[in-house]
Amino acid sequence: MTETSTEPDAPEPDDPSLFLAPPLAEQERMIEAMLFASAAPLSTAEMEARMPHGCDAAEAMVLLRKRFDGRGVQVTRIGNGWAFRTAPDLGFLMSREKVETRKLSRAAMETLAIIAYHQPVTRAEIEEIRGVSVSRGMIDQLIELEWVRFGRRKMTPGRPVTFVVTEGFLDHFGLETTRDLPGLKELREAGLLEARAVEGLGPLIQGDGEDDAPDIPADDSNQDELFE
Amino acid sequence: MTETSTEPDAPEPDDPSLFLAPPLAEQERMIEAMLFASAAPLSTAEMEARMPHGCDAAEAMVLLRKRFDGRGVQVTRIGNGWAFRTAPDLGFLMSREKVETRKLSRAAMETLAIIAYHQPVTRAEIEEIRGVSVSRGMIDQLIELEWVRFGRRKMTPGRPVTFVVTEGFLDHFGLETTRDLPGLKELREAGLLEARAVEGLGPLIQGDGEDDAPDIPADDSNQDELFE
Amino acid sequence: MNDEQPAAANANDGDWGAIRDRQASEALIVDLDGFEGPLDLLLTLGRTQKVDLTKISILELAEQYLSFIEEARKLRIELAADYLVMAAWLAFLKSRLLLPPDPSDEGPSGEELAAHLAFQLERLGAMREAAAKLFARDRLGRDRFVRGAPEALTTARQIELTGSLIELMQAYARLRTRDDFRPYSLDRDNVLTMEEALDSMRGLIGYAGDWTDLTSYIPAEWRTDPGRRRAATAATFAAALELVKAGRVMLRQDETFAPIELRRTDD
Repeated sequence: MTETSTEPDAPEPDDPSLFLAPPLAEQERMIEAMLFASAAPLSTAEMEARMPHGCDAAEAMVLLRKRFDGRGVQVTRIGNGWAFRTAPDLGFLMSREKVETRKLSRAAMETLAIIAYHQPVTRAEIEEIRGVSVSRGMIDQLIELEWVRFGRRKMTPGRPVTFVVTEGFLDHFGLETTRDLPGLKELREAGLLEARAVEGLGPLIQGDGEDDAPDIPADDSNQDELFE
Repeated sequence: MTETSTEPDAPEPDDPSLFLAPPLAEQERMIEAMLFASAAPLSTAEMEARMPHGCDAAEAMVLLRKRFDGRGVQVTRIGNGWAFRTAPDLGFLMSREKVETRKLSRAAMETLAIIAYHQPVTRAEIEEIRGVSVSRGMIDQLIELEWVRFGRRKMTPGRPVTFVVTEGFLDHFGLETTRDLPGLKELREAGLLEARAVEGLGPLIQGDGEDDAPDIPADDSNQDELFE
Repeated sequence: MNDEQPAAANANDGDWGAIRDRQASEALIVDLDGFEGPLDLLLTLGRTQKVDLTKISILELAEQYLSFIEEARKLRIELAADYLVMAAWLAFLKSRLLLPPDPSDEGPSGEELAAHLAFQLERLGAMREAAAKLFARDRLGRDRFVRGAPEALTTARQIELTGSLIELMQAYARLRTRDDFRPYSLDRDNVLTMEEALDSMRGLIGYAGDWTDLTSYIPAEWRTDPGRRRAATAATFAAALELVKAGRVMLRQDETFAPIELRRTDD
């Protein structure tokens, strides 16, 4: 903590800003260290909470991103957070670190895409789009992968639960936000993301009558973080 | 992997060095990514084995170390290998402090009260008043809280140490001096003595026998004793 | 809609193309289990029209679907109910599209129904494509990697103890008033146990042919001190009851508070 005594407006002795924040270059080192140490993304607020008083993590982040531009590891934005991830072109070096994941079925991949592009989406809506009933197990699988979670209940009769994608989903697929989903703009312009389920326009898809988790924990207050 | 075709000495077609190694800057990116993603430190030989033919990990390491010199993370030699580690001066960012407040346990409060009312007082005297043995650990904790300190030794056989309360104690409890502590009569007038019966302890049954267990080990450093 | 038929699609394929189409449809039938429901089947059939999904002929598609179902029936392939529901609906749609609209008929027109089905197919196709694009991205753990040795964030828990003056005074008050009701504690030295009393009595009862005062069985060293005497009396009485229970002695008492007398049983 460096105290700059040449500050034009000398603060009151008991003013906390008397202890000026460290120089920006130092703040950049700090966020660099924190992001390197963490496997999970950190938000600027989380970083600031650990930094000395008066730091501006977002400003330091601008410097850090520039510094790692084109490097072997990159500063990646993931939803509200930031994380270092290796550059995608160097994946071939990391054969030993490769995570062997069970291959998702085509149906599960499709369901995931529907949730990502239509979120928040109810199970009935997923079934409407896919034209078949969606097994509870498939959504469970996506939840287990931490790519999907419960969103807010819909304010429609029966107050059905909805599904949304998670920060882990963005991280896995290398997306900054859900706005960066491939082809999102085109799909929207083509009207393909509008809910257009009109009664009587098609054969009804019968759900299997299973109830989707009737009790969601009440605190989904921060679910908006991923979507604006 | 860029092939430099302007190499002056064109090698023989079957020469393995025909496939020239990537530029050093690229090799530096590679070792940066590998060190980042690896769970354990990597030796230059291990890295070279993963890199395209002709790479020189040791040489790239010189560049990488220079690049991270003074940064928030550093390339550190660990045994035979190399790994990224947080710069030592930023270790404070890797720990979070959580302050919890807990109430002093009844036993500790009683001991403290005896010291306050009877100081300077020996441990034997405290035990006599409390009617149970007082663990050394409990007094140590009160000393650590800086509410109690050693007083003068008593001029009695064995010259036992005494305990007295500190300025910090007076501060915490909002007292000018220990003489401000109310006497027994005033306590009764303040209704503090009747409060016991209301608490349901009953006038005749003493305590709940829990924290007044007759044999507390003499050197009980278990600090749980201090709070409830 | 029929005018958007890709008439030229198979033009230069000739017979060969026809054979290939037939093979394709046979393959579809065999692979029925691979379909994710009727919409998926429709989408696959629609692709054989070799046009953009936005230009698909729903009428032709309905016919394709219905003939597919027909073939499947011929091959005695069991079809799930939703495939049959779709078939019935498409047959209805087909009639709506072919017959002149009935002015008295309520509800959506054939064209509206067809447009919605086309929309559903396009949307499903788009989602399928989106899924493929998504999974083709640089994925974590395959192309991009996290820090292999993350450094744990340590949490230093600092416990701050507090107490108020009232609590301090209450604690002291509690202590200073404790003496009045110090808990009763057993004083082992001054207690004669029942076992001890029993032992000493067993040796004596052989001589108790006549009624004797129970107190005479109290050991001499327990008689002088009132406290000790009280304890020994109780123990001796309890021991006597044990002997009665065992059938060794009899007890009697003439009146309340009168001396208790003991006598050996005659066997």
